[in-house]
Amino acid sequence: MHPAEVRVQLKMPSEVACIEQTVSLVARHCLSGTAANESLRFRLQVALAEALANAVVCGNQEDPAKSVQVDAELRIDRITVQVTDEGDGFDPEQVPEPVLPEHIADTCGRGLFLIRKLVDDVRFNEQGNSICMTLRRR
Amino acid sequence: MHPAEVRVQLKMPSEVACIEQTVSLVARHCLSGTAANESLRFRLQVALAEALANAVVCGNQEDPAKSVQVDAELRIDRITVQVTDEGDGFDPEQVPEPVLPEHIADTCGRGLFLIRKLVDDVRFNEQGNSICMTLRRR
Amino acid sequence: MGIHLTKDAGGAVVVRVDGQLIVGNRQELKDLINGALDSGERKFLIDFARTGYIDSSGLGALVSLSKRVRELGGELRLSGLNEDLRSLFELTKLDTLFAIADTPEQALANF
Amino acid sequence: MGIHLTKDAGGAVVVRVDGQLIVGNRQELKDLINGALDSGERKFLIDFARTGYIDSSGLGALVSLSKRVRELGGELRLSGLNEDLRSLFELTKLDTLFAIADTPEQALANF
Ligand SMILES: Nc1ncnc2c1ncn2[C@@H]1O[C@H](COP(=O)(O)OP(=O)(O)O)[C@@H](O)[C@H]1O
Ligand SMILES: Nc1ncnc2c1ncn2[C@@H]1O[C@H](COP(=O)(O)OP(=O)(O)O)[C@@H](O)[C@H]1O
Repeated sequence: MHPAEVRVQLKMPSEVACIEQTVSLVARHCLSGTAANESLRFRLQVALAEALANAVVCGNQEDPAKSVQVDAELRIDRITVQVTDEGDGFDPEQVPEPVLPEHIADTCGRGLFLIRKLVDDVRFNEQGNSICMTLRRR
Repeated sequence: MHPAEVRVQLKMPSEVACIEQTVSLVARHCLSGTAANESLRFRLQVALAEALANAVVCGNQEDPAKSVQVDAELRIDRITVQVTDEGDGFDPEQVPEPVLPEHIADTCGRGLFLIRKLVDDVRFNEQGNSICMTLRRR
Repeated sequence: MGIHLTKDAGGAVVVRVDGQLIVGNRQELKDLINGALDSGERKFLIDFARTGYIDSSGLGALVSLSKRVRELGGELRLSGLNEDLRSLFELTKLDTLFAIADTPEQALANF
Repeated sequence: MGIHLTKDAGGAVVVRVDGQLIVGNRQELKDLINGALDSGERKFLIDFARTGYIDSSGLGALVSLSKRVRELGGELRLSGLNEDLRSLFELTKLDTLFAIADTPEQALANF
Protein backbone atom coordinates (compact mmCIF):
# COMPACT_ATOMS: atom_id res chain seq x y z
CA MET A 1 0.00 0.00 0.00
CA HIS A 2 1.18 3.46 -0.88
CA PRO A 3 0.46 4.74 2.64
CA ALA A 4 -2.35 7.22 2.76
CA GLU A 5 -1.92 10.72 3.98
CA VAL A 6 -3.41 10.93 7.44
CA ARG A 7 -4.89 14.14 8.81
CA VAL A 8 -5.13 14.74 12.54
CA GLN A 9 -7.08 17.68 13.90
CA LEU A 10 -7.88 19.02 17.33
CA LYS A 11 -8.94 22.17 19.12
CA MET A 12 -7.18 23.32 22.24
CA PRO A 13 -8.41 25.83 24.85
CA SER A 14 -6.41 29.05 25.22
CA GLU A 15 -4.64 27.96 28.39
CA VAL A 16 -0.90 27.69 28.81
CA ALA A 17 -1.52 24.76 31.15
CA CYS A 18 -2.86 22.77 28.17
CA ILE A 19 0.20 23.21 25.97
CA GLU A 20 2.30 20.34 27.29
CA GLN A 21 -0.49 17.79 26.97
CA THR A 22 -1.37 18.98 23.47
CA VAL A 23 2.26 18.78 22.40
CA SER A 24 2.52 15.21 23.60
CA LEU A 25 -0.84 14.22 22.06
CA VAL A 26 -0.01 15.70 18.66
CA ALA A 27 3.55 14.36 18.69
CA ARG A 28 2.22 10.89 19.52
CA HIS A 29 -0.09 10.92 16.52
CA CYS A 30 2.58 12.39 14.25
CA LEU A 31 5.17 9.78 15.19
CA SER A 32 2.76 6.87 15.63
CA GLY A 33 3.87 3.76 13.78
CA THR A 34 7.22 5.13 12.71
CA ALA A 35 10.63 4.05 13.92
CA ALA A 36 11.72 6.10 16.91
CA ASN A 37 13.56 9.21 15.77
CA GLU A 38 14.41 11.11 18.92
CA SER A 39 15.76 14.16 17.17
CA LEU A 40 12.60 14.50 15.07
CA ARG A 41 10.46 14.04 18.18
CA PHE A 42 12.44 16.71 20.03
CA ARG A 43 12.29 19.24 17.18
CA LEU A 44 8.57 18.60 16.71
CA GLN A 45 7.86 18.99 20.44
CA VAL A 46 9.77 22.26 20.81
CA ALA A 47 8.38 23.77 17.58
CA LEU A 48 4.84 22.80 18.58
CA ALA A 49 5.28 24.13 22.11
CA GLU A 50 6.48 27.45 20.67
CA ALA A 51 3.69 27.74 18.13
CA LEU A 52 1.02 26.81 20.70
CA ALA A 53 2.44 29.26 23.26
CA ASN A 54 2.37 32.06 20.68
CA ALA A 55 -1.17 31.15 19.64
CA VAL A 56 -2.44 30.98 23.23
CA VAL A 57 -0.58 34.00 24.62
CA CYS A 58 0.08 36.43 21.74
CA GLY A 59 -2.77 35.41 19.45
CA ASN A 60 -5.71 34.53 21.68
CA GLN A 61 -4.34 36.43 24.68
CA GLU A 62 -5.58 33.58 26.87
CA ASP A 63 -9.18 34.54 26.12
CA PRO A 64 -11.25 31.53 27.27
CA ALA A 65 -13.77 32.25 24.51
CA LYS A 66 -11.11 31.57 21.87
CA SER A 67 -9.43 28.33 20.98
CA VAL A 68 -6.41 27.13 19.06
CA GLN A 69 -6.82 24.80 16.10
CA VAL A 70 -4.14 22.21 15.32
CA ASP A 71 -4.14 20.48 11.91
CA ALA A 72 -1.48 17.91 11.16
CA GLU A 73 -0.88 16.19 7.84
CA LEU A 74 1.14 13.01 8.19
CA ARG A 75 2.88 11.77 5.10
CA ILE A 76 5.46 9.09 4.64
CA ASP A 77 8.27 11.59 4.11
CA ARG A 78 7.12 14.55 6.20
CA ILE A 79 4.90 15.96 8.91
CA THR A 80 3.10 19.27 8.44
CA VAL A 81 1.51 20.92 11.46
CA GLN A 82 -0.57 24.06 11.22
CA VAL A 83 -1.45 26.04 14.37
CA THR A 84 -4.17 28.65 14.00
CA ASP A 85 -5.41 31.11 16.61
CA GLU A 86 -8.33 33.53 16.66
CA GLY A 87 -6.18 36.62 17.16
CA ASP A 88 -5.38 39.54 14.87
CA GLY A 89 -2.17 38.02 13.59
CA PHE A 90 1.16 39.80 13.20
CA ASP A 91 3.89 40.45 10.69
CA PRO A 92 6.66 37.87 11.20
CA GLU A 93 9.03 40.06 9.15
CA GLN A 94 9.01 42.61 11.97
CA VAL A 95 10.32 40.22 14.61
CA PRO A 96 14.01 41.03 15.38
CA GLU A 97 16.75 38.38 15.33
CA PRO A 98 17.29 37.26 18.93
CA VAL A 99 20.93 36.31 18.31
CA LEU A 100 22.02 39.86 17.46
CA PRO A 101 24.42 41.07 20.18
CA GLU A 102 21.91 43.63 21.47
CA HIS A 103 19.23 40.92 21.93
CA ILE A 104 21.26 37.96 23.05
CA ALA A 105 20.49 38.53 26.74
CA ASP A 106 16.80 39.35 26.19
CA THR A 107 14.34 37.36 28.25
CA CYS A 108 11.98 36.75 25.35
CA GLY A 109 11.76 36.78 21.56
CA ARG A 110 13.39 33.43 20.72
CA GLY A 111 10.26 31.46 19.79
CA LEU A 112 9.96 32.04 16.06
CA PHE A 113 13.73 31.95 15.71
CA LEU A 114 13.84 28.48 17.29
CA ILE A 115 10.94 27.26 15.18
CA ARG A 116 12.76 28.37 12.02
CA LYS A 117 15.93 26.61 13.15
CA LEU A 118 14.21 23.37 14.21
CA VAL A 119 11.81 22.67 11.34
CA ASP A 120 12.41 22.38 7.61
CA ASP A 121 9.84 24.88 6.42
CA VAL A 122 7.74 27.60 8.07
CA ARG A 123 4.90 29.50 6.45
CA PHE A 124 2.38 31.98 7.80
CA ASN A 125 -0.97 32.88 6.38
CA GLU A 126 -1.39 36.47 5.23
CA GLN A 127 -3.10 37.58 8.45
CA GLY A 128 -0.37 36.03 10.56
CA ASN A 129 -2.70 34.08 12.87
CA SER A 130 -1.75 30.72 11.38
CA ILE A 131 1.68 29.11 11.23
CA CYS A 132 2.41 26.03 9.14
CA MET A 133 5.51 24.01 9.99
CA THR A 134 6.93 21.13 7.98
CA LEU A 135 9.40 18.57 9.32
CA ARG A 136 10.94 16.00 7.02
CA ARG A 137 11.14 12.45 8.33
CA ARG A 138 14.80 11.87 7.53
CA MET B 1 -7.00 19.94 30.47
CA HIS B 2 -10.33 18.58 29.45
CA PRO B 3 -8.80 16.55 26.62
CA ALA B 4 -9.74 17.80 23.22
CA GLU B 5 -11.60 15.71 20.73
CA VAL B 6 -9.15 14.54 18.11
CA ARG B 7 -10.19 13.86 14.52
CA VAL B 8 -8.19 11.50 12.33
CA GLN B 9 -8.90 11.24 8.63
CA LEU B 10 -7.45 9.30 5.75
CA LYS B 11 -8.30 8.07 2.26
CA MET B 12 -7.61 4.50 1.27
CA PRO B 13 -7.39 3.07 -2.27
CA SER B 14 -10.02 0.48 -3.23
CA GLU B 15 -7.69 -2.49 -2.83
CA VAL B 16 -8.27 -5.40 -0.47
CA ALA B 17 -4.51 -5.60 -0.04
CA CYS B 18 -4.61 -2.21 1.71
CA ILE B 19 -7.17 -3.16 4.34
CA GLU B 20 -4.86 -4.72 6.91
CA GLN B 21 -2.46 -1.77 6.92
CA THR B 22 -5.30 0.72 7.15
CA VAL B 23 -6.85 -1.18 10.05
CA SER B 24 -3.60 -1.13 11.95
CA LEU B 25 -2.94 2.54 11.15
CA VAL B 26 -6.39 3.68 12.23
CA ALA B 27 -6.40 1.45 15.32
CA ARG B 28 -3.02 2.82 16.31
CA HIS B 29 -4.31 6.40 16.18
CA CYS B 30 -7.54 5.50 17.93
CA LEU B 31 -5.78 3.77 20.81
CA SER B 32 -2.74 6.05 20.95
CA GLY B 33 -1.98 7.27 24.44
CA THR B 34 -4.58 5.14 26.17
CA ALA B 35 -3.96 2.21 28.46
CA ALA B 36 -3.88 -1.06 26.51
CA ASN B 37 -7.35 -2.53 26.22
CA GLU B 38 -6.93 -5.64 24.12
CA SER B 39 -10.62 -6.38 23.80
CA LEU B 40 -11.33 -2.85 22.54
CA ARG B 41 -8.42 -3.15 20.09
CA PHE B 42 -9.71 -6.49 18.83
CA ARG B 43 -13.29 -5.29 18.37
CA LEU B 44 -12.10 -2.12 16.64
CA GLN B 45 -9.81 -4.06 14.31
CA VAL B 46 -12.45 -6.58 13.26
CA ALA B 47 -15.20 -3.98 12.84
CA LEU B 48 -12.89 -1.76 10.80
CA ALA B 49 -11.72 -4.67 8.66
CA GLU B 50 -15.35 -5.57 7.93
CA ALA B 51 -16.39 -2.02 7.12
CA LEU B 52 -13.36 -1.44 4.90
CA ALA B 53 -13.88 -4.76 3.07
CA ASN B 54 -17.50 -3.87 2.39
CA ALA B 55 -16.53 -0.39 1.20
CA VAL B 56 -13.76 -1.68 -1.08
CA VAL B 57 -15.55 -4.76 -2.45
CA CYS B 58 -19.32 -4.10 -2.29
CA GLY B 59 -19.25 -0.31 -2.43
CA ASN B 60 -16.39 0.68 -4.72
CA GLN B 61 -16.22 -2.74 -6.39
CA GLU B 62 -12.43 -2.43 -6.32
CA ASP B 63 -12.60 0.40 -8.87
CA PRO B 64 -9.13 2.01 -8.77
CA ALA B 65 -10.71 5.37 -9.59
CA LYS B 66 -12.66 5.28 -6.32
CA SER B 67 -11.37 5.53 -2.80
CA VAL B 68 -12.58 4.90 0.73
CA GLN B 69 -12.67 7.70 3.28
CA VAL B 70 -12.07 6.98 6.97
CA ASP B 71 -13.00 9.60 9.58
CA ALA B 72 -12.35 8.86 13.22
CA GLU B 73 -13.38 10.99 16.18
CA LEU B 74 -11.44 10.21 19.32
CA ARG B 75 -13.01 11.24 22.60
CA ILE B 76 -12.09 10.40 26.14
CA ASP B 77 -15.01 7.99 26.54
CA ARG B 78 -15.48 6.70 23.00
CA ILE B 79 -14.15 6.19 19.50
CA THR B 80 -16.33 6.88 16.46
CA VAL B 81 -15.16 5.66 13.07
CA GLN B 82 -16.98 6.46 9.85
CA VAL B 83 -16.15 4.55 6.65
CA THR B 84 -17.50 6.03 3.40
CA ASP B 85 -17.25 4.60 -0.09
CA GLU B 86 -18.16 6.01 -3.50
CA GLY B 87 -20.65 3.27 -4.35
CA ASP B 88 -24.42 3.31 -4.70
CA GLY B 89 -25.03 2.20 -1.14
CA PHE B 90 -27.49 -0.46 0.00
CA ASP B 91 -30.32 -1.06 2.41
CA PRO B 92 -28.91 -2.66 5.58
CA GLU B 93 -32.46 -3.70 6.57
CA GLN B 94 -32.47 -6.18 3.69
CA VAL B 95 -29.43 -8.13 4.87
CA PRO B 96 -30.52 -11.50 6.32
CA GLU B 97 -29.44 -12.74 9.77
CA PRO B 98 -26.48 -15.08 9.22
CA VAL B 99 -27.20 -17.07 12.39
CA LEU B 100 -30.57 -18.32 11.17
CA PRO B 101 -30.37 -22.11 10.69
CA GLU B 102 -30.67 -21.80 6.90
CA HIS B 103 -27.70 -19.38 6.76
CA ILE B 104 -25.43 -20.73 9.43
CA ALA B 105 -23.27 -22.66 6.95
CA ASP B 106 -23.18 -19.88 4.36
CA THR B 107 -19.76 -18.83 3.16
CA CYS B 108 -20.53 -15.12 3.38
CA GLY B 109 -22.92 -12.59 4.89
CA ARG B 110 -21.49 -12.30 8.42
CA GLY B 111 -19.82 -8.89 8.10
CA LEU B 112 -22.53 -6.47 9.23
CA PHE B 113 -23.73 -8.97 11.81
CA LEU B 114 -20.27 -9.08 13.39
CA ILE B 115 -19.94 -5.30 13.28
CA ARG B 116 -23.26 -4.95 15.13
CA LYS B 117 -22.14 -7.46 17.74
CA LEU B 118 -18.68 -5.98 18.25
CA VAL B 119 -19.34 -2.25 18.47
CA ASP B 120 -21.68 -0.25 20.70
CA ASP B 121 -23.52 1.68 18.02
CA VAL B 122 -23.85 1.40 14.22
CA ARG B 123 -25.46 3.96 11.92
CA PHE B 124 -25.67 4.25 8.16
CA ASN B 125 -26.30 7.32 6.08
CA GLU B 126 -29.49 7.34 4.05
CA GLN B 127 -27.78 6.25 0.84
CA GLY B 128 -26.05 3.37 2.60
CA ASN B 129 -22.55 4.15 1.38
CA SER B 130 -21.35 5.35 4.78
CA ILE B 131 -21.23 3.40 8.04
CA CYS B 132 -20.56 5.05 11.39
CA MET B 133 -19.43 2.83 14.26
CA THR B 134 -19.03 3.86 17.89
CA LEU B 135 -17.03 1.94 20.48
CA ARG B 136 -17.08 2.98 24.10
CA ARG B 137 -13.74 3.00 25.91
CA ARG B 138 -14.86 1.04 28.92
CA MET C 1 3.02 -12.88 8.85
CA GLY C 2 1.85 -15.62 6.60
CA ILE C 3 0.23 -19.02 6.46
CA HIS C 4 2.51 -21.96 7.18
CA LEU C 5 1.84 -25.61 6.50
CA THR C 6 3.61 -28.51 8.21
CA LYS C 7 2.97 -32.25 8.41
CA ASP C 8 2.34 -33.80 11.81
CA ALA C 9 3.93 -37.16 12.73
CA GLY C 10 0.40 -38.62 12.96
CA GLY C 11 -0.31 -37.68 9.35
CA ALA C 12 -2.33 -34.51 9.85
CA VAL C 13 -1.58 -31.30 7.99
CA VAL C 14 -1.04 -28.48 10.48
CA VAL C 15 -1.68 -24.98 9.16
CA ARG C 16 -0.49 -22.02 11.23
CA VAL C 17 -2.01 -18.61 10.54
CA ASP C 18 0.46 -15.88 11.56
CA GLY C 19 -1.14 -12.42 11.57
CA GLN C 20 -4.65 -11.95 10.25
CA LEU C 21 -7.04 -14.18 8.30
CA ILE C 22 -8.98 -11.67 6.26
CA VAL C 23 -10.28 -10.84 2.80
CA GLY C 24 -6.74 -10.03 1.64
CA ASN C 25 -5.20 -13.46 2.36
CA ARG C 26 -8.00 -16.01 2.81
CA GLN C 27 -7.41 -17.23 -0.79
CA GLU C 28 -3.89 -18.18 0.22
CA LEU C 29 -5.31 -20.43 2.94
CA LYS C 30 -7.83 -21.94 0.52
CA ASP C 31 -5.14 -22.60 -2.10
CA LEU C 32 -2.84 -24.27 0.45
CA ILE C 33 -5.51 -26.58 1.83
CA ASN C 34 -7.06 -27.34 -1.56
CA GLY C 35 -3.58 -28.20 -2.85
CA ALA C 36 -3.06 -30.58 0.08
CA LEU C 37 -6.50 -32.13 -0.55
CA ASP C 38 -5.50 -32.69 -4.18
CA SER C 39 -2.36 -34.51 -3.04
CA GLY C 40 -4.48 -36.81 -0.91
CA GLU C 41 -4.31 -35.22 2.53
CA ARG C 42 -7.50 -35.62 4.57
CA LYS C 43 -6.72 -34.52 8.15
CA PHE C 44 -6.29 -30.79 8.73
CA LEU C 45 -5.66 -28.72 11.81
CA ILE C 46 -5.66 -24.94 11.56
CA ASP C 47 -3.91 -23.35 14.53
CA PHE C 48 -4.70 -19.74 15.42
CA ALA C 49 -2.31 -19.33 18.34
CA ARG C 50 -0.44 -16.62 16.42
CA THR C 51 -3.45 -15.01 14.78
CA GLY C 52 -4.39 -11.40 15.49
CA TYR C 53 -7.89 -11.22 14.10
CA ILE C 54 -10.18 -12.93 11.60
CA ASP C 55 -12.80 -11.15 9.51
CA SER C 56 -16.07 -12.54 8.19
CA SER C 57 -14.53 -13.52 4.88
CA GLY C 58 -11.88 -15.47 6.80
CA LEU C 59 -14.69 -17.22 8.69
CA GLY C 60 -16.42 -17.85 5.34
CA ALA C 61 -13.24 -19.40 3.94
CA LEU C 62 -13.09 -21.75 6.93
CA VAL C 63 -16.71 -22.76 6.34
CA SER C 64 -16.13 -23.54 2.67
CA LEU C 65 -12.88 -25.42 3.38
CA SER C 66 -14.53 -27.45 6.10
CA LYS C 67 -17.33 -28.39 3.67
CA ARG C 68 -14.92 -29.49 0.97
CA VAL C 69 -12.77 -31.47 3.41
CA ARG C 70 -15.86 -33.24 4.76
CA GLU C 71 -17.17 -34.00 1.25
CA LEU C 72 -13.88 -35.72 0.53
CA GLY C 73 -14.19 -37.78 3.71
CA GLY C 74 -11.67 -35.77 5.68
CA GLU C 75 -11.79 -33.63 8.82
CA LEU C 76 -10.84 -30.05 9.62
CA ARG C 77 -10.16 -29.02 13.20
CA LEU C 78 -9.27 -25.70 14.78
CA SER C 79 -7.06 -24.82 17.75
CA GLY C 80 -5.38 -21.97 19.55
CA LEU C 81 -8.30 -19.52 19.56
CA ASN C 82 -7.89 -16.94 22.29
CA GLU C 83 -10.95 -15.50 24.01
CA ASP C 84 -11.48 -12.74 21.42
CA LEU C 85 -11.10 -15.06 18.42
CA ARG C 86 -13.34 -17.67 19.99
CA SER C 87 -16.02 -15.00 20.49
CA LEU C 88 -16.19 -14.53 16.70
CA PHE C 89 -17.11 -18.23 16.32
CA GLU C 90 -19.59 -18.03 19.18
CA LEU C 91 -21.30 -14.86 17.94
CA THR C 92 -21.77 -16.35 14.48
CA LYS C 93 -22.65 -19.79 15.93
CA LEU C 94 -19.81 -21.27 13.92
CA ASP C 95 -18.59 -22.92 17.12
CA THR C 96 -21.36 -25.46 16.44
CA LEU C 97 -19.90 -26.25 13.01
CA PHE C 98 -16.25 -26.76 13.93
CA ALA C 99 -14.29 -29.09 16.19
CA ILE C 100 -12.38 -26.57 18.29
CA ALA C 101 -9.55 -27.67 20.61
CA ASP C 102 -7.58 -25.50 22.98
CA THR C 103 -4.14 -26.56 21.78
CA PRO C 104 -2.81 -28.25 18.63
CA GLU C 105 -1.65 -31.14 20.86
CA GLN C 106 -5.21 -31.73 22.07
CA ALA C 107 -6.57 -31.48 18.53
CA LEU C 108 -3.98 -33.93 17.19
CA ALA C 109 -4.16 -36.41 20.06
CA ASN C 110 -7.15 -38.35 18.76
CA PHE C 111 -6.97 -37.41 15.08
CA MET D 1 7.23 15.73 36.55
CA GLY D 2 8.14 18.75 38.54
CA ILE D 3 10.98 20.94 39.70
CA HIS D 4 12.95 19.68 42.67
CA LEU D 5 15.34 21.63 44.85
CA THR D 6 18.06 20.08 47.03
CA LYS D 7 21.05 21.47 48.87
CA ASP D 8 24.50 20.18 47.95
CA ALA D 9 27.10 19.41 50.68
CA GLY D 10 29.27 22.20 49.24
CA GLY D 11 26.51 24.74 49.78
CA ALA D 12 25.08 24.97 46.27
CA VAL D 13 21.37 24.72 45.56
CA VAL D 14 20.73 21.94 43.04
CA VAL D 15 17.54 22.26 41.02
CA ARG D 16 16.36 19.27 39.00
CA VAL D 17 13.87 19.83 36.20
CA ASP D 18 11.85 16.66 35.60
CA GLY D 19 9.78 16.84 32.42
CA GLN D 20 9.60 20.07 30.47
CA LEU D 21 10.66 23.64 31.21
CA ILE D 22 8.08 25.65 29.30
CA VAL D 23 5.68 28.55 29.47
CA GLY D 24 3.39 26.52 31.72
CA ASN D 25 5.90 25.91 34.54
CA ARG D 26 8.80 28.35 34.15
CA GLN D 27 7.25 30.55 36.87
CA GLU D 28 7.60 27.65 39.28
CA LEU D 29 11.34 27.56 38.59
CA LYS D 30 11.61 31.34 38.98
CA ASP D 31 9.70 31.26 42.27
CA LEU D 32 11.86 28.47 43.67
CA ILE D 33 15.15 30.14 42.80
CA ASN D 34 14.00 33.63 43.79
CA GLY D 35 12.86 32.20 47.11
CA ALA D 36 16.29 30.62 47.65
CA LEU D 37 17.98 33.92 46.71
CA ASP D 38 15.83 35.68 49.27
CA SER D 39 16.98 33.21 51.93
CA GLY D 40 20.58 34.05 51.08
CA GLU D 41 21.56 31.25 48.67
CA ARG D 42 24.01 32.37 45.97
CA LYS D 43 25.23 29.20 44.22
CA PHE D 44 22.77 27.47 41.90
CA LEU D 45 23.02 24.47 39.65
CA ILE D 46 20.12 23.57 37.40
CA ASP D 47 20.36 19.98 36.20
CA PHE D 48 18.51 18.97 33.03
CA ALA D 49 19.38 15.28 33.00
CA ARG D 50 15.68 14.41 33.34
CA THR D 51 14.33 17.16 31.14
CA GLY D 52 12.42 16.39 27.94
CA TYR D 53 12.40 19.73 26.21
CA ILE D 54 12.70 23.46 26.96
CA ASP D 55 10.84 26.16 25.08
CA SER D 56 11.92 29.74 24.44
CA SER D 57 10.10 31.02 27.51
CA GLY D 58 11.99 28.44 29.58
CA LEU D 59 15.23 29.73 28.05
CA GLY D 60 14.05 33.28 28.82
CA ALA D 61 13.42 32.32 32.44
CA LEU D 62 16.98 30.96 32.69
CA VAL D 63 18.35 34.23 31.26
CA SER D 64 16.42 36.36 33.75
CA LEU D 65 17.34 34.11 36.68
CA SER D 66 21.00 34.12 35.72
CA LYS D 67 20.94 37.95 35.57
CA ARG D 68 19.37 38.25 38.99
CA VAL D 69 21.74 35.69 40.53
CA ARG D 70 24.74 37.55 39.07
CA GLU D 71 23.45 40.92 40.25
CA LEU D 72 23.34 39.53 43.77
CA GLY D 73 26.93 38.30 43.44
CA GLY D 74 25.99 34.66 42.94
CA GLU D 75 26.43 32.16 40.13
CA LEU D 76 24.06 29.96 38.14
CA ARG D 77 25.39 26.89 36.35
CA LEU D 78 23.71 24.32 34.13
CA SER D 79 24.34 20.60 33.69
CA GLY D 80 22.92 17.45 32.17
CA LEU D 81 21.97 18.86 28.77
CA ASN D 82 21.72 16.12 26.19
CA GLU D 83 22.60 16.80 22.57
CA ASP D 84 19.11 18.06 21.66
CA LEU D 85 18.79 20.35 24.68
CA ARG D 86 22.31 21.69 24.20
CA SER D 87 21.43 22.53 20.59
CA LEU D 88 18.76 24.97 21.85
CA PHE D 89 21.45 26.89 23.76
CA GLU D 90 23.80 26.79 20.78
CA LEU D 91 21.18 27.91 18.24
CA THR D 92 20.22 30.88 20.42
CA LYS D 93 23.88 31.55 21.37
CA LEU D 94 22.89 31.21 25.01
CA ASP D 95 25.77 28.74 25.40
CA THR D 96 27.97 31.87 25.53
CA LEU D 97 25.97 33.23 28.49
CA PHE D 98 25.89 30.17 30.73
CA ALA D 99 28.46 27.98 32.44
CA ILE D 100 27.42 24.55 31.14
CA ALA D 101 28.89 21.34 32.61
CA ASP D 102 28.25 17.80 31.44
CA THR D 103 27.31 16.41 34.85
CA PRO D 104 26.19 17.93 38.15
CA GLU D 105 29.38 16.51 39.72
CA GLN D 106 31.56 18.44 37.29
CA ALA D 107 29.53 21.60 37.84
CA LEU D 108 29.71 21.30 41.61
CA ALA D 109 33.39 20.29 41.79
CA ASN D 110 34.81 23.81 41.68
CA PHE D 111 31.75 25.77 42.82
N1 LIG E 1 0.17 33.82 16.89
C1 LIG E 1 0.60 35.10 17.08
N2 LIG E 1 -0.28 36.12 17.12
C2 LIG E 1 0.14 37.39 17.31
N3 LIG E 1 1.42 37.73 17.47
C3 LIG E 1 2.35 36.77 17.44
C4 LIG E 1 2.00 35.41 17.24
N4 LIG E 1 3.14 34.68 17.25
C5 LIG E 1 4.14 35.55 17.44
N5 LIG E 1 3.69 36.82 17.56
C6 LIG E 1 4.48 38.06 17.74
O1 LIG E 1 5.83 37.80 17.42
C7 LIG E 1 6.67 38.12 18.54
C8 LIG E 1 7.84 37.18 18.60
O2 LIG E 1 7.42 35.89 18.93
P1 LIG E 1 8.48 34.84 19.44
O3 LIG E 1 9.67 34.84 18.55
O4 LIG E 1 7.78 33.55 19.58
O5 LIG E 1 8.98 35.36 20.84
P2 LIG E 1 8.12 35.71 22.16
O6 LIG E 1 6.82 34.96 22.03
O7 LIG E 1 8.98 35.25 23.24
O8 LIG E 1 7.96 37.20 22.13
C9 LIG E 1 5.76 38.04 19.74
O9 LIG E 1 6.21 38.84 20.80
C10 LIG E 1 4.44 38.54 19.19
O10 LIG E 1 4.42 39.96 19.14
N1 LIG F 1 -20.61 -0.42 1.56
C1 LIG F 1 -21.51 -1.20 0.94
N2 LIG F 1 -21.97 -0.87 -0.28
C2 LIG F 1 -22.88 -1.66 -0.91
N3 LIG F 1 -23.38 -2.79 -0.39
C3 LIG F 1 -22.96 -3.18 0.81
C4 LIG F 1 -22.02 -2.42 1.55
N4 LIG F 1 -21.81 -3.04 2.72
C5 LIG F 1 -22.56 -4.13 2.72
N5 LIG F 1 -23.28 -4.23 1.57
C6 LIG F 1 -24.26 -5.27 1.20
O1 LIG F 1 -24.63 -5.97 2.35
C7 LIG F 1 -24.40 -7.36 2.18
C8 LIG F 1 -24.03 -8.00 3.48
O2 LIG F 1 -22.78 -7.54 3.90
P1 LIG F 1 -21.99 -8.33 5.00
O3 LIG F 1 -22.89 -8.62 6.12
O4 LIG F 1 -20.77 -7.53 5.32
O5 LIG F 1 -21.59 -9.70 4.35
P2 LIG F 1 -20.76 -10.00 3.01
O6 LIG F 1 -19.95 -8.77 2.73
O7 LIG F 1 -19.98 -11.19 3.37
O8 LIG F 1 -21.81 -10.27 1.97
C9 LIG F 1 -23.32 -7.43 1.12
O9 LIG F 1 -23.35 -8.65 0.44
C10 LIG F 1 -23.68 -6.27 0.23
O10 LIG F 1 -24.71 -6.63 -0.65
